[in-house]
Amino acid sequence: MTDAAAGAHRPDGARSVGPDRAVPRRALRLSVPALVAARLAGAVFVLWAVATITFFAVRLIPGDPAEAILGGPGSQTSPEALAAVRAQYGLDQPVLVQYLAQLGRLATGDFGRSYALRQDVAPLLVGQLGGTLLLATLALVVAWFFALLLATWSTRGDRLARRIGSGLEIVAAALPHFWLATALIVLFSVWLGWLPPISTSGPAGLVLPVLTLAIPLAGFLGQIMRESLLTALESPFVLSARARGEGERGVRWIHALRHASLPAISLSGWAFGSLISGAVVVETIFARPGLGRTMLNAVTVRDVPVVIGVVMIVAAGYILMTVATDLAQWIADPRLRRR
Amino acid sequence: AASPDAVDSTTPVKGGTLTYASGDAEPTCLDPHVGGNYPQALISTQYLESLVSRDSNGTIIPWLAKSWTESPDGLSWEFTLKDGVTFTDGTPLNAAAVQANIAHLQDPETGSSTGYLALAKVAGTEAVSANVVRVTLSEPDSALLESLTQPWLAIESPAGLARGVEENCAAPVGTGPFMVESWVKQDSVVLVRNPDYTSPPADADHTGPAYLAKIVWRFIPDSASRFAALQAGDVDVIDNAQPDTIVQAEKGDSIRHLDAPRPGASNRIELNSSKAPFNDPLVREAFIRSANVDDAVASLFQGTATRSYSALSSVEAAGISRPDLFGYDAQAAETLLDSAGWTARDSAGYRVKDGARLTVEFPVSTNQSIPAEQSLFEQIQATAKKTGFDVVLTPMDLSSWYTALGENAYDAVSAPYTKVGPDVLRILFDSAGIVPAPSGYFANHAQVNDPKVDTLLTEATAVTDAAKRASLYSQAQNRVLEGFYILPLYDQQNHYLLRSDVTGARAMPTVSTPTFYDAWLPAE
Amino acid sequence: MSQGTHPVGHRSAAPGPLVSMLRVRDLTVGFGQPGENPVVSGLSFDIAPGECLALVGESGSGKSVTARSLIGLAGDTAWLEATELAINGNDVLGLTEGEWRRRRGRDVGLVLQDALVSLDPLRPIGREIADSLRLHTTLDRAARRERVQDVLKRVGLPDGRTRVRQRSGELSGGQRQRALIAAAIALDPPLLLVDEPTTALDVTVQAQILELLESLKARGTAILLISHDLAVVGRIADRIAVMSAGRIVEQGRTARLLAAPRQEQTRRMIAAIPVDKPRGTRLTAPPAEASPVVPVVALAAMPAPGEVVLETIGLVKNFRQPDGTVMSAVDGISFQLARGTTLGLVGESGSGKTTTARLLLALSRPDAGEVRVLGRPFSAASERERRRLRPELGAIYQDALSSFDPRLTVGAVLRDAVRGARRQARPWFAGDGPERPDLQVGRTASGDRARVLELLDQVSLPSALLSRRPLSLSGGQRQRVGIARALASDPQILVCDEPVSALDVTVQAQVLDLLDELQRERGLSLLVISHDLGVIQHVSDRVAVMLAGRIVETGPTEQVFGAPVHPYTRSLLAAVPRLA
Amino acid sequence: MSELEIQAGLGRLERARTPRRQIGVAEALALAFALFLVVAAFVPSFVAPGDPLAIDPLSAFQAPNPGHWFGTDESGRDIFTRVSHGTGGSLAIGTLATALGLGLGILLGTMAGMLGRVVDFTVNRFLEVMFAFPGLLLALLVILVFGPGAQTATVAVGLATAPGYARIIRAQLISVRSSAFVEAATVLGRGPWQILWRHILPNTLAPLFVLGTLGIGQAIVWASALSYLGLGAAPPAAEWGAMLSAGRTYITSAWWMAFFPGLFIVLTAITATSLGRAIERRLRHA
Ligand SMILES: Nc1ncnc2c1ncn2[C@@H]1O[C@H](COP(=O)(O)OP(=O)(O)OP(=O)(O)O)[C@@H](O)[C@H]1O
Ligand SMILES: Nc1ncnc2c1ncn2[C@@H]1O[C@H](COP(=O)(O)OP(=O)(O)OP(=O)(O)O)[C@@H](O)[C@H]1O
Ligand SMILES: [Mg+2]
Ligand SMILES: [Mg+2]
Repeated sequence: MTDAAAGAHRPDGARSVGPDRAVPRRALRLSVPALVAARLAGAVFVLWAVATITFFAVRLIPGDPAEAILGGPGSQTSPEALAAVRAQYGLDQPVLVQYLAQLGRLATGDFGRSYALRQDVAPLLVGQLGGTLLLATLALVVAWFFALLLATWSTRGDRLARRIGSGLEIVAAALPHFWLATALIVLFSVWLGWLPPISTSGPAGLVLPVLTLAIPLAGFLGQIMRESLLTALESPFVLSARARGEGERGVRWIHALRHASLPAISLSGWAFGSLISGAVVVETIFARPGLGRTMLNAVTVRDVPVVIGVVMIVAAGYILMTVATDLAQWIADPRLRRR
Repeated sequence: AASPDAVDSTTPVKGGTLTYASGDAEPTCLDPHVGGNYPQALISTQYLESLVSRDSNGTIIPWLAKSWTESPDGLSWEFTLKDGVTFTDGTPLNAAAVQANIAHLQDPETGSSTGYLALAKVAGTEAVSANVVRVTLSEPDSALLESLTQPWLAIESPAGLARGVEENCAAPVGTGPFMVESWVKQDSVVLVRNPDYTSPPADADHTGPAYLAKIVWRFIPDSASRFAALQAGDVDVIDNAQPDTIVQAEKGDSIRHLDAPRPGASNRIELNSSKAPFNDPLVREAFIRSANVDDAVASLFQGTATRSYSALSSVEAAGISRPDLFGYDAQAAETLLDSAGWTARDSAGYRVKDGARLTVEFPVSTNQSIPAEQSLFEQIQATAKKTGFDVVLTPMDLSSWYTALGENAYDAVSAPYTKVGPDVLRILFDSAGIVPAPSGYFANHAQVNDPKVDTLLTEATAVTDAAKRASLYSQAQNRVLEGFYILPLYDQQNHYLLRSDVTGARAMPTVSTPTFYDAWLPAE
Repeated sequence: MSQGTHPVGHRSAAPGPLVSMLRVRDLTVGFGQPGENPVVSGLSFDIAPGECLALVGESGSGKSVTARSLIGLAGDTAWLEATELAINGNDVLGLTEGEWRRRRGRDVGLVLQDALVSLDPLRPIGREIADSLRLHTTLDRAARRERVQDVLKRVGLPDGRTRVRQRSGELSGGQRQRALIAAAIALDPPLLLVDEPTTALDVTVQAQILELLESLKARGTAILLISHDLAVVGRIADRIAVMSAGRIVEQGRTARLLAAPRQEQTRRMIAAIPVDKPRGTRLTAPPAEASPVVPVVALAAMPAPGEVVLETIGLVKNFRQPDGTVMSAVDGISFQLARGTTLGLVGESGSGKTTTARLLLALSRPDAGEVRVLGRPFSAASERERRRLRPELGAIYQDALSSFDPRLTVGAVLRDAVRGARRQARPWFAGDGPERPDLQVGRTASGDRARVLELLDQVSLPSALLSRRPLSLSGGQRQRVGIARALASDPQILVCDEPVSALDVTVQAQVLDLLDELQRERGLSLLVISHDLGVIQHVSDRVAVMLAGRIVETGPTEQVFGAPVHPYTRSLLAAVPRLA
Repeated sequence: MSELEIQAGLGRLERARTPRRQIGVAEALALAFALFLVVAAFVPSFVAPGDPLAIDPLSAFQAPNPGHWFGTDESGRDIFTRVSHGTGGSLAIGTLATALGLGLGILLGTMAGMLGRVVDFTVNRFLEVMFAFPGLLLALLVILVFGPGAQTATVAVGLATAPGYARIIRAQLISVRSSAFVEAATVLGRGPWQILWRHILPNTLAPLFVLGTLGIGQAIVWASALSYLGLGAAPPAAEWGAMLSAGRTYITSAWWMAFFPGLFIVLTAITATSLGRAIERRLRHA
């Protein structure tokens, strides 16, 4: 007797039902207000910790921040100018005082002033945020679209389609952004000349960056959707629906795809992080303004306030995204609402 | 491809937007007084102007100053400014404005490095009349006019400067053919035509406002993307073109190549003569002889760069070339090392002496070397290995690189230096350049400490007579070259690629930055 | 009846001449290569309108495959042959998928085996029920809504307004089963295939479902009722077909078949039903003897009931619920288990049986009260002290599979248990408790092996199984390995939580017989927990009935089953399906 | 959530669906490529006898041809030789980074899973914070502090992947610890250490092999990304990411310079994923 057959007669009916077990997921067991409160507290904690870690990590960076402020090493700076800058930026205070001051500023939304860009960090990052958000959002949407397309196509037909589908997904998921971007530029810009290789003001300039970010993500989402789609398609409730006379399309669109999308929804928090990582590369290659490129530049010139600013914004975005993900799950999966 | 100066004879078209894609770093400040690097020079050439300029023969020509005189003792200069020039904010250009600019450059608060150095000998300024300004020097400076041609010493609106560093950095106000309209950080600067422009340099093709209505100045650090964008027609001009793309472009008709080597020093490898192993001239010569630069330049630059045997750029008339000193001769190198006592070889094939390996620490600044140049170093590394040198290439970001230099933790290094005129020799080889500034910066990386060289260079700065000056500089160069302190490679590469419908663009004969004053695009 | 339209309430008139609603001749179904390895072969039967045919047989005999084949859903890999297959007089052999789709839900309905997971957990049940209306009729939204209300009322799930918006997860097992039936009968198909509709349910709910099916039958629906439990179907089936290994071995009218089974398989199934079988009666035919019933001898062989070996005093276990409230899963339970006897703990799902078992085994800590083993404190002791008593207390679990380390073979599992038992046979206890000579056997590896083989022998398993992993064993074999493991330390007490509910009736019978045998041979004291009154009645000397964390009635088995006092016990007993 | 957790989850999901089966074509290919990589890593000269650093300026920029399968680079070095000799370095970075990440992950995960609620809570909060740094950002931060280079890249990738490992290990530990067979062992009178040793550790650690395999591919991709951004291994070292980064400069005229190192990165990642999944399946069915 197989494992499944043994389960069939359990009085508690405790058989594992595929899709929702697909990927580990945090259990949502609290009521809504409690949940919101817990989340808020958690978010504040995470932001505080992120700020603290970054602050102290940045202290480990070799080199004098005052010098960085005055135009980086190699510039001709006088000791007086250095002293003036130290006083201006509070760098002559004890570390703890600086830390508390920094926290205080961050709490009021003041991210300080960029050493290298000679500009306040907050407006700078707000300016950069839009580009990255647009890129990430479009990439997420396109990735979902591809993943759905591939998952539905490859589960429809025979074993071959399934193999091809799963092969494509594994390959897509393994494609590093930096290589994919290069390949896309060579193909679509250099050889075919269809699309601009850099970001332009028009929508055409967005195509390649978005594809670069979306294809690997689609690989991941697709694998998950396909597996859970298959599981859902074989589940008893789908058989029941068929027994009522439901056709193939109805089975997919009314039943299976909703189940298949649940684990993929729960991944969107991760997807956000991965898109931000990808944005660092993609924005550099495609010369797009955005947080990723700002971060990379700031790291190479050790522009500490900008680094902290980007890290804080990304952390906040990540938290928002996980909350949004949970909310989306909560909406999409009524099973989470009772208990 | 067409030659850059084959200007189309049809009538220029007014209007149009030119998109320029720069591969250099995005400036942190658009005012080249602050700091003073090449990216700033590139863009500020479009909206700022200097007192004087230089033509393609190396002669100083009028720009904002229509004439100038030097006092016999060489300690005082009087510049007469053009009439009726106003800055784009309406402020008139006058003696006071020039004074304000020199003061701005000399103010430590400004944080100028290039301009500050160039004005080191300027003791004071004085408004002789509304239109005449006198500059007094602490000692004669034959390089003063050459220095003043540089964009880092351009004249800005005093009212603009008074706004403070922050505002001025975002949008400096000059007298140039274009004005800064907006700057989206990490993306682009938009420049628009100055409708009231009246002050082109003497070698410009036309007078009156520029033809182009607008320039979008983009920053595309990735060279492949930049070239692809040019091919696709998304941008009209790119700088920092890679050799392979130049070759590729020259095969077709749609893209034009503008080769404009920078003035000042040639690109060279400086050998640190202050410590072992390169404190021994024999070892320096051995290294130079062991490096097969010619083959490397040929393969990597594919004909876009010519081998240099000089300390100075080929655009500098004062430069002298010594091909006899820098030929590849592995046999000679072996002999030299043997006679220098590096006779034994270790298991890896490197020379050893007293148990120490013949190691050459070579930090490479990734920000300052184009990929082909880094490959060149790798090839030198490979050929020098045959002779027994262990060249350790360490790519570094700019700040680590400066740190390594400041700590004297290098045996060989390659650092570009752009300056108009042969006075750059003084900066690079005068022993005063060995002592680091408070920030750790110094320019004499070869650490040439030769009183003879010092004397020659000091004398040269004080001499106004052109022939005398040239002779002094050539003596100094010969001494440096014969001392095997440097291994010249080629001119500082500065290649622009332009779509062939861009007409009239040229590189300034000063520091080879592009100017689009005469440029125009065909009507839509 | 015409093909096209399908008036509602079509069967109110009496059926005319005896037509067959479903006619099956020589149905053979298999998977993989056509013609090879059929899992159903040569099935022939008819069902008339208003008739109920029950298909019974052990697990894996092909019942579900038959049902799925009759609605054209045997699966992509399935092949099917038959000389005749007609629903309502229409040949359905060789229908295309599209044609099948038009019939499903309209001409024939199917209620799947796994009721708990057969409704889409993401969709409100109202939608699920309205599906066939949407697919097969032109009724508009409002009309459909009305019909859904009707159907819900018929299956006994009224107050439809809120009900239709609930999803399966918000319903209890019985409610889900009814919603599933409602979805199948929304269009009143003349033929209904019902696969194991009661397996997962408590007896009381089970009784309600059977009632519902009866009412459908009364309306003239032809029903194919599938079950592995003869006792359940005996109540409503007009005829019974017994399946074994893909074939119908016996078919006949219910009363006749139950009273005078002709085939060995049928007899075995009837014998395996524990309900109303006195304590000590074998449920399986003993391998040697021919006579299946040896009650008197068996009872006589039982050791006389002795002192109390396991005792609970006022056990309480509370759980904090997600909404913050506290619920008592176990709410003051006290009972005693005497040496050599069996105490049956029975109650419906969620009544706290498993929680009690976990408290007994000290796997969780009681919030109040105490467990004592052999007169010593158990739950109140530290785990260190408790470990000395643990060999006296064996446990058998419902889900045998997950109680084995997946990496270990049967041999390793048993060897572990034997070694552990040996290590715990410490001197201080030797003089204190009964003599344990068996534990001193084999202080060596070969001794361990001998003991392992002896254990296997006790549970009648071949030694060939030693190198297998539990995953590759059948359910019955797994449960036996579990029992062997529990016996390794030669315990005096066995706590069995739902020891047979995962098993087939016939396998269940074997396991119950084995436990009975072991008790007789070794004087074991058993605590058997089950939701199945039949099992409890069969194995217990005393019975305790649990309801919502409390014991509401307790006493000798005959007394509780014969003259129940508590109304809850009475309702439970009334619902127990019995053979006529 | 991390890529690793997703990959691991997918492996499990697939296992639930796919019955035991023989070595498939894909698996065989992955195995063959893995073998090639191992040989290339330990005896590169067996695969490609040439010197990866030997220059030949006169045969620079050759497209793939019979003499140079993968073509040559700007200094006339044979790209196949360089890619093969780079295997060792790239695999070393991947392996060391994975070892570091896994080690930290085991430490944190075990602490969280075994040392009680307070530690669990603390570690969990810590992990939550780490997850708020998207991987590359964390790596950038590490590089910001310690400066670029191959070692830093390894450490950076190790640190960035550690939270993912930690969470998987913690979850696995907790699920094993509360599994029915551990309870069964308790009932049999087994002591806590015996249970830990005999049941919990083996069942927790067995999947680590799978995780490690999946992780190496991922680590190589990450390290390459850092090299690509100029923050990892430095040229002329034959490290794939560095080669790719160098080759990108010539992408319009010599596509093979970037294509082949990139291809090896992709193939390695795919191989690691396929093998990881295959091992997972096999472990479960063993
Ligand atoms: N899709 C399938 N592919 C291959 N074999 C199958 C398939 N479905 C069922 N079987 C096999 O057919 C046989 C009969 O299965 P079926 O589900 O009909 O048994 P059953 O009598 O309903 O048992 P139970 O009482 O456990 O539900 C079993 O051996 C089963 O493994
Ligand atoms: N760990 C727990 N946390 C919270 N609630 C629990 C826990 N364990 C059990 N319960 C609750 O306690 C009650 C009794 O559960 P228990 O498992 O003992 O019932 P049961 O009688 O064994 O039921 P079944 O027949 O379904 O196995 C149920 O309502 C259950 O939800
Ligand atoms: Mg069945
Ligand atoms: Mg239970």
